[in-house]
Amino acid sequence: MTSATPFLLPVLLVAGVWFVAVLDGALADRAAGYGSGARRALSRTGREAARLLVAQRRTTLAADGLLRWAGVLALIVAAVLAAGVVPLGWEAPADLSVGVVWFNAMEVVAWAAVWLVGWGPNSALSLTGGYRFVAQGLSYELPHMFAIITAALGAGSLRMSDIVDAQADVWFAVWMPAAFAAYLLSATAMAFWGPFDAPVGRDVAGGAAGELSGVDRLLFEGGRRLLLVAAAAVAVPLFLGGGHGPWLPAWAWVLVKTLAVLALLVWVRHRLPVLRMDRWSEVSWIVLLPLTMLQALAVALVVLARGGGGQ
Amino acid sequence: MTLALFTALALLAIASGVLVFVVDSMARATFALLVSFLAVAAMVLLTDLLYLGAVIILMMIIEMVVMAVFMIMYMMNPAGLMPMSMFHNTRGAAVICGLLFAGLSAGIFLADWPERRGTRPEDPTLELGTALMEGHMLTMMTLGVTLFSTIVATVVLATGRGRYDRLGDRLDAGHPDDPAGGGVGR
Amino acid sequence: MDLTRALLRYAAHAPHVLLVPVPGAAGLRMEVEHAVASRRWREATGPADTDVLIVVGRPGHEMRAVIAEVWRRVPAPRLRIDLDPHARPADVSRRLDQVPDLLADPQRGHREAESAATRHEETTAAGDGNVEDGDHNARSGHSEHQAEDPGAGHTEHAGHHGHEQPHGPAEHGEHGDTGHTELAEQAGHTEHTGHDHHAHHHVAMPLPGGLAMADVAEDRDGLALDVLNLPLGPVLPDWPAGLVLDVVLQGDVISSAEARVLDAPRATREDTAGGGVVRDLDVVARVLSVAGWPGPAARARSLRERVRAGAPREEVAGELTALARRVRRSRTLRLMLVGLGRTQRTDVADLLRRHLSRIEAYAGGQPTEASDEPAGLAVRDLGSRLAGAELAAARLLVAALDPRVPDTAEAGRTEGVGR
Amino acid sequence: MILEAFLVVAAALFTIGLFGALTQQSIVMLMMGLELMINGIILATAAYWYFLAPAAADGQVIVVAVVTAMAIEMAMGFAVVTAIYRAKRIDMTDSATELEG
Repeated sequence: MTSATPFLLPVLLVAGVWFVAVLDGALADRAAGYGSGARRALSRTGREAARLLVAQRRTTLAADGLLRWAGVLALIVAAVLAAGVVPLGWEAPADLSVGVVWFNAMEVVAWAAVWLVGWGPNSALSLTGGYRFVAQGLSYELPHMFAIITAALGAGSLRMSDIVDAQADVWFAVWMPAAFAAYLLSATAMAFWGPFDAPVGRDVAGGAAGELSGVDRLLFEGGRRLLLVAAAAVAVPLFLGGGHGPWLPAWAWVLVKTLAVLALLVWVRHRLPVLRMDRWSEVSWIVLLPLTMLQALAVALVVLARGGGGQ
Repeated sequence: MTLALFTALALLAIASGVLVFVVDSMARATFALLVSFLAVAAMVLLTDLLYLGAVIILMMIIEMVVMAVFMIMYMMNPAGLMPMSMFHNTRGAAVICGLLFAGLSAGIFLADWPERRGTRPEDPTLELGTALMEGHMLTMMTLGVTLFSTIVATVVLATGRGRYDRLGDRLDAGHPDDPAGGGVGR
Repeated sequence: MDLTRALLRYAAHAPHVLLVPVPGAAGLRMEVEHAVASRRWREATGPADTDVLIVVGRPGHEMRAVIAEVWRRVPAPRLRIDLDPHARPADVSRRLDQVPDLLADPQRGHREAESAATRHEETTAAGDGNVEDGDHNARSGHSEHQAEDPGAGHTEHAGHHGHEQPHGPAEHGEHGDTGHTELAEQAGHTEHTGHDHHAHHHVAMPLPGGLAMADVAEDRDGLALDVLNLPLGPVLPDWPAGLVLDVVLQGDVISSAEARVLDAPRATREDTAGGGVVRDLDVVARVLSVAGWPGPAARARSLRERVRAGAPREEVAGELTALARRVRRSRTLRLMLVGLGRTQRTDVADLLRRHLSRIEAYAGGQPTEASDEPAGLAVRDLGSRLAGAELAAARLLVAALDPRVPDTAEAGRTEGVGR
Repeated sequence: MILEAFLVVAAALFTIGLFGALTQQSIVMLMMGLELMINGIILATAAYWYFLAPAAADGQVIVVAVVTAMAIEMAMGFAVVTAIYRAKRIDMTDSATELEG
């Protein structure tokens, strides 16, 4: 497994994207009141992908094609690099000593990517999508950072595998629930998924993605789901004990937990209307941020009481 | 391998640095600057400073995206539909910069650099953290206070409305008068 | 090329559909929405996302031009369907059933791809007379502009406004998805005056062609920033038929807006078969959809269709009540809607609540009086309500206020009361 | 990789940034020049740490300080631009001449 992991990663990521797309389609049909046949949902995803593959790539007038392409590519590259630090089982494709910070840095690439994609087509509505994502990112970056740093604090290390090791007995989600909840919320916001998808909302005609067609759109939509998969996969080593668990081998636990988190995120998307940032940035600053800070403080005190953390 | 990587990154950093002032689109200028930063961050990663490299990537992306928003607010011609030539005093600056670069390079190659002292620590990140929390505690605290005062100062400078605008002359309005309502019902 | 053919055929069964409703064809629009949704096709977010463009109703002169412009931006493989206002459900169904075969036809696709490419050139050149060549492929670098202008400083800066003016419409109309033709009549309105405020520093600068330049306006924080004049509509998801909002935007905040209806004189009375509750359900579905809650929105639509199709009240009452209760109980939705577009009497949350009450009253068998019907706003009053709103808030307001498009027409004015 | 190579790259970045800062009229572009200069400083500091004194953490602390300085410069710069702009509607250095003697 050791040497295979770097090659396995893209396969797993694409499988995760597929899972998200199928589940999303099925839930959308169900929420609309049409029965959700599993077969229909499976084939629908394929059809959607095929549809974008054969479609023509159109551009708009005076668009900045270079920047738009850079944005689309950056989104995908960032998602893959972000997922690279997740331990599949016990070993990550790249187990950096600063894995947690690296993951966050790669998530932030999405800001630039979405902004570029929104800017590129020279269209007011898609630029609005770009603005919305920047506002969203600025609102949710700090709670996000505090949430993931809390996990690192509990383990006394920024390395993902150390954080997993620290959860052999009890998952971090159990004794830092506020950080876990804040992580899920803010990670969803950073992947502009679920109730946080105003940057690509219907009310601005698709927002940042509004002028993309053909392969461009396929890559963008795929990259967006990749980012969600990466965020869900990182929740597992950070809060859900990584590969720890009875009966199953470690890698199986990682997969099961990741899929569970993904399923939760996709389900929530269909339960809630879009959370717009003109309303919700205040919730992030006034509720979420102090909450995560208190959580970090509590965890720090526990670590101190235990005698100085992971050293 | 490392050398090739370094050379590539160095060229990328310099080339995109030049592009910042050459391209005619503000968006491209901003993102050329970002590319330059990312190349430098990658070079910092090459010197084993993983934490600092990652932090530079994180910070610079955020900074440049914010800059892009300001750019749209304040710049003419962000899209490059019109040529952007906003230089002044070009010749003098070129002379100064040429001389400076020559001087710096001469200094770099003529200086008698000392030998490397000590060995690299196992984990530079840990070393940095320890230093900031022990020996350099004062530095860290100063930075913290400076950042806080910056936050206050920037808000004061940038906003055009104070509490009297929001809450009335006697600060007794029950509901602040804001152009956009907030989310927590205040 | 068998692979392409197979992919085409495979993909053709899940097309994204862009509906372009023409004013006065509300009944047909509902019919088509239902036909599309029951096939589980998705509605497109915009032209770039579209496979099938359906024109619902017979467009007048202004709408026709808009539709041509939208069609130009639809990528191949694509299909356009024009539905006659008198089309019956069976006709709609038949036309939609043909869609997969037509879309999957590789010969057709090839022709479309070619015509899409050439048409692009033509309309750009013809659409606004004096666009220079090369401008529409200026996206890689805009170097032509530089080449054209020797010299430096601010003079050509001015000169370029001259250039920019002619392509303003093509460029920015593009964005708003819209009405390019009315641009011809109102050219002064649509150019992107975005970047021009620097003219303030160079007041003496002669303006080429005496064009209106340099709109700077104070935003709601009192900061004088550039504005962008942009027509919103009429082809946007969940948008009233034929409505165009000429907005002045700063970032995504609307500083002022003016509403108009394309082909207003031709617009006839909307047929609202099934009485008031159909309209209520339609408005609720639209608000929910704009608020980004597609599930309940689709439920509202399918219930609307059942009521329209003549389902007895008892049959749908349970589901209507359940839907209304679910929407009412969502605290998130209330948090998102409350206080939007607030006047003394009402805001978006309140408007939605009124429609829900009427739906519940219908489900409960109580009579609904015409008088407590939430008064749809006349189009001419819409603009003033939107000033200062953020784009998303404006979209919600437009959906909730349900501007009465036909009422502005002389023909429709008297009929407003009767409904 | 040698120290001199790093330093030359850093010097080049610094000079390009200086050129930009000296020549640009727009305050936003001027700030980009400043950022580029600080960029060079970061690189040079990291190189000093790596090649000369890796045992001490001082080099790293300097990088942290420089990065913070950059953030402050950026934030203050935009705040000042906003304040000037609010008062006078200018964002070009040539027009902001209060500080001239």
